[in-house]
Amino acid sequence: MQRARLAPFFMTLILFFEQLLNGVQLGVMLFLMAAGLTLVLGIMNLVNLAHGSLYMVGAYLTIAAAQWTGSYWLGVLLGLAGALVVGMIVEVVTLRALYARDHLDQVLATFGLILFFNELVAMIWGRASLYSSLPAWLQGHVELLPGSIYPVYRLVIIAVGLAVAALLWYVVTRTRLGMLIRAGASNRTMVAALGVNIRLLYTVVFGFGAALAGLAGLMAGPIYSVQPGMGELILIQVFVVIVIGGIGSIRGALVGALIVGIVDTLGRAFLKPLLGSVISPPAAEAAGPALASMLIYLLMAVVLAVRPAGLFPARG
Amino acid sequence: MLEVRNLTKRFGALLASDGIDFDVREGETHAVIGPNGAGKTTFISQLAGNLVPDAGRIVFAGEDITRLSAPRRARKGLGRSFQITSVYPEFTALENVALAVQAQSGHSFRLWRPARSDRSLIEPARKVLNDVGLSSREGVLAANLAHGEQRQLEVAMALATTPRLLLLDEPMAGMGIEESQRMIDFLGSLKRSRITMVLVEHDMDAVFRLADRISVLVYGRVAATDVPDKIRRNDEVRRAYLGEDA
Amino acid sequence: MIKPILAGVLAASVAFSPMAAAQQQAAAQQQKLKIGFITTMSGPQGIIGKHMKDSVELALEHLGGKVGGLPVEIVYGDDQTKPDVGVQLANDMIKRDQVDIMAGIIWSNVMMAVVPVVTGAGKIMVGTNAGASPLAGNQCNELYFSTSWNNDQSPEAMGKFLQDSGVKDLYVLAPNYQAGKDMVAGLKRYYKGNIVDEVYTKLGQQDYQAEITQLRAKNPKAVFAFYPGGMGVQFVRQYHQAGLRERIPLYTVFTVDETTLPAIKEAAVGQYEARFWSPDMDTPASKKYVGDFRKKFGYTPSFYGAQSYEGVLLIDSAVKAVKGNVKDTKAMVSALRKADYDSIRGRYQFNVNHHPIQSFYLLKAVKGGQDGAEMKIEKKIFDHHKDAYYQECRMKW
Amino acid sequence: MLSRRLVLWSVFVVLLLALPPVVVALGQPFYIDLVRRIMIFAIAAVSLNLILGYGGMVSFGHAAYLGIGAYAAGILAFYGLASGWLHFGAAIAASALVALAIGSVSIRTSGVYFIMITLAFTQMLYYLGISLALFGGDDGMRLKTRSRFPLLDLGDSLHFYYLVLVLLVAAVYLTHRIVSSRFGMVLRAAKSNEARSRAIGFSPYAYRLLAFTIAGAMGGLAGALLANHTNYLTPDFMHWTRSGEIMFMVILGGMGTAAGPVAGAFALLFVEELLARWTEHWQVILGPLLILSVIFFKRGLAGMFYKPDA
Repeated sequence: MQRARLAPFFMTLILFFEQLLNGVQLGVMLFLMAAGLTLVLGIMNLVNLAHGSLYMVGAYLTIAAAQWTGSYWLGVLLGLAGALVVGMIVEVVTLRALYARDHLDQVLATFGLILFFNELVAMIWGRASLYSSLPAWLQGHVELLPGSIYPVYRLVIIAVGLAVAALLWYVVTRTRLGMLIRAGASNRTMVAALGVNIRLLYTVVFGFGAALAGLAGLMAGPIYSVQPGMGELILIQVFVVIVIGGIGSIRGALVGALIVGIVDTLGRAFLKPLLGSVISPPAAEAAGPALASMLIYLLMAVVLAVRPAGLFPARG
Repeated sequence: MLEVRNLTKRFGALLASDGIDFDVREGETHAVIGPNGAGKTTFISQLAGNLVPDAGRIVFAGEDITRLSAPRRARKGLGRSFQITSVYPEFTALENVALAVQAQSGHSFRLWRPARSDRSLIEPARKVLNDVGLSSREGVLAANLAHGEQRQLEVAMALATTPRLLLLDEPMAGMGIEESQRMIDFLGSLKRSRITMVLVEHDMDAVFRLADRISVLVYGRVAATDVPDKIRRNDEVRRAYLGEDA
Repeated sequence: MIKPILAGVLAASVAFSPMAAAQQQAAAQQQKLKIGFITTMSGPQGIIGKHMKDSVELALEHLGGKVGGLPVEIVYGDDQTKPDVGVQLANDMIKRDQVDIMAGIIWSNVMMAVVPVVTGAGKIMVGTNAGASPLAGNQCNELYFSTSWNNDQSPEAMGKFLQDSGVKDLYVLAPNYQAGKDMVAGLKRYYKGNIVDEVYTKLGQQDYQAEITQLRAKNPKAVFAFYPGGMGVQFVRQYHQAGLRERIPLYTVFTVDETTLPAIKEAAVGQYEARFWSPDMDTPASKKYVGDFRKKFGYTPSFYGAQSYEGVLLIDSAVKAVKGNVKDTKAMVSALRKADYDSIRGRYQFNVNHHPIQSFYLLKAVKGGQDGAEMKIEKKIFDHHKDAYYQECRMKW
Repeated sequence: MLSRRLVLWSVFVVLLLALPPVVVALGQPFYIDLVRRIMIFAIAAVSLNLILGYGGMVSFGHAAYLGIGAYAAGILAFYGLASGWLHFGAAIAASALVALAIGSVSIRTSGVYFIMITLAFTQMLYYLGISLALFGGDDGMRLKTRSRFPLLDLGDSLHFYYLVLVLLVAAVYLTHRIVSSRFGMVLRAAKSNEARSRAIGFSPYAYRLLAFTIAGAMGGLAGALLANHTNYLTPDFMHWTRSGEIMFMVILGGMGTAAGPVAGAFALLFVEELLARWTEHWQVILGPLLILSVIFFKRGLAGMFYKPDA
């Protein structure tokens, strides 16, 4: 008796738990992108729309390298290194000239980079989605809780994401580079006064951010579609994340990413039934999906209306 | 004219303003001096409305303005110049001053008539420029004025708002000797025309020449307020400030 | 102070005009046929445009470089998936390039915007993919032909199949936009069983894990989905990774095809699709097309390509019938209506609304082919199927 | 100086006036449509320039007003109302209202936050457009009837061309009047030195909000024109890349100059047109071109001819 009555409740609970996990997984992906972007924005004061292109480059290079070497792991390694190198080249060749400019020029120039990279990738690999393979053991799924089956690969993404977050925390709070990064985010002239080679610091930070974007890209490859323009699909969400979190703050990026990931996922999963219990089901049918797709933007507008500099402003 | 009571502002552990009491009388020139880090800039920012105090009251011409924004205070007659030169670099000197005149006139939602040929703005602006001795430079972009001229322009803008009280934050900062001298002469002429001024300044020569009264700020507190002669002789001030400077 | 540049640009644009005009005159003397072909070539959807363009080229090769016996020039245009760009292109092609006939177009919205421009100029439009229902119904036009289908015919076929095979609980997913809703409407026209839930996701969404989790919790007997392009690649792979492939069969339309199979590969095995054609179709014309296409381009063509190949053949048949007198629009229209060519789907007839009356099949993805999976025809669902809108079309012929 | 400017503008307008008969005589009437489309985008760019170039507000969501203007006209036409006065009036009023709402929240923020929040609002409107099933959702819809004016037939290529030309000139002139008025002085002053403005008694918020609203209204007008031009409207009008394009026209041409946005619209759309005719990989060329133009033409195209006093 008791059991039978509790069963639906447990089912709902498990479902909620699983959706939460989905939200965290999406959040972790967003975090990998947001970490680099927020550092570049916070330290170099550079609005880099082309961050999504580095994500795309990571995904493509990994596939190409894996095909070339025949090994998934070598592919991953080369893909990461490739994203790092491409990022540094981009920084040295074009972005360096833009630090002193206002955001407007940066937006324009980095949009130019997006066009360039998307088309270049299309010229090299074609416009079709590419297949990115996985080692067999990553392809399966496990039963987390009774009745709750979860793809192994997504668990791995969560693990990698959290590990990177921990590593970043260590680097930012415990190392000299991290000290410079924190100082740079809050007071640029001070760092310069310390006699640090700012140019080099910028290039390193940018390359670092590019590698993180590349990591996100190569992990996204097997679940999302690897195609020209894939970066822009995620880029806007990433901007939402860093703006909610507060520009220049790694902690803000993590919290923002998790919030956005979870809100977006739960909104997609539960908003329609929830609305259905308030307004008429046909109206919920129409409004639910529309509202779910606007949810993160709504969230951002509300956060900024209340806290115009995000949740964890890095400066003053 | 201006009455400040128990003004307190804290930045984390640092008590930048520690219960400041401060008065300015109608028509007087009241200087604020103090060693570096004494909290002069914090104090003047709170007077101008760019910082909100944690506690205390600011009463201006009988009205509590503690919670008013900077623009509201400006419209009530609190003019200011900045420590670091702050003009509109892309505008001509005349336009800079005309904007200040316009701010005071209160008719700024006119979208059609060109402001440049608006005589009700241009004529008062010319007059103020003439007063500060910048007439010959009226058509020059502010960015292209010499440093001293920019400081003069800044004072002109503050004056053009026809303030009842003028907050001058280190008007002599970064000036050469000759420029400073001219500025002191000019402020002296303002003083003679009985304009009420609060003068924050490092240049002791200027302070003692211009001020009717002087307040000494040390560690966020007013250590003393008195006429220049008495301040000169005040032991506490000497210890805390002048001794250090000498 | 910017005027000098503008003046320069204008002067330049005027300057190269007479040259173009001269070329056109020469063209008229040569009796050359000009076809304007609009598709999407840039951006992620450019893959479809590539399939279409390659197929047009193959058709020209099969026709010996001539269409209806006339030397031919194809003017390609990239609509960037934007209707307003499509309109601009159509205007350019008609007014500047002075094309005789227009063809192509992938997207319903681009087609809806372009058709009035083309027919308004008295030219014929041969659509080779977009299947907007108003153009099959009350907005049908004498000058508009389609070598494809109406959007909701494939889901109709899938709905019929699901109904006939007695599926009771169906879970439905589609992107939240017009085509998504059209697809579901088509499905429901023939599927009368229980629909557990109808989920509309954000257009262009990448991650479907949340939806897949919800879906599994409801435990339906089957899933119907419509996810074109990159969305399909993501959805099908994530469905597979979630371990649902073996538990709940996935039935889709316009989701798994030869443009997306190279990216989905084995994850597609076991997938069901409904379509009017598949590369393994057993007709002589189809075999020739698929065989030569693979030989020439090294990959397997999709239905997008097949329809475009047919578009050229259809035009060829009509130009032949009017003996090259393309300007005689009335004769051209009557000739086109006969659909007098060897179709890859076997001979068919046009319905009164200028849309083909044709069969629809159930396709299944099986192991094999260069992509690790390929589509095979399982069975015929509809024979001589007409779209649901032709009765609203008041055309008489 | 002023008169020379006037002469140049006159030459420009005369050239545009003369364009249709010339291209018709040359058998190239298609240029009428191309230039008309460019002029419509130029109106949008001029409106953005008011807040971006003169007001310093980097709005990354200006396409929202194109969309709202288009939908205002489209929805009225959908319900059988064909009056052009109504279409254009509604387009202007609706976009002004939306701009007022968006602006009232956004202008509280600044810098990157402002860029992103304007983008976010436009994304919301974009998804709203997609979910409007009645009006075609993502597919958009055909404009049922073109906006009807007495004596003016927008179906006629020439009539429409000259209407757009008149409106473009009006938009440029209106912007010119606004930025040199008392209001405009305050707006530009707030961009130049906000602290100074506050100290002499201006709260920039209200001025910025009004400018934002006016720009939105002008953008809405461009939207209604665009809907008439393509005879079709889709949520795609509000896509963020569209906002980007309008922004680039302004920056490319030269911010805060009267001619800049017009020059930028002509340059960008002409270059796009030429490159797209030449190769399908035109973006691989346009991208670096944009970067180079940013790095080397600091003041935009207008800056090449216009020497600042400095």
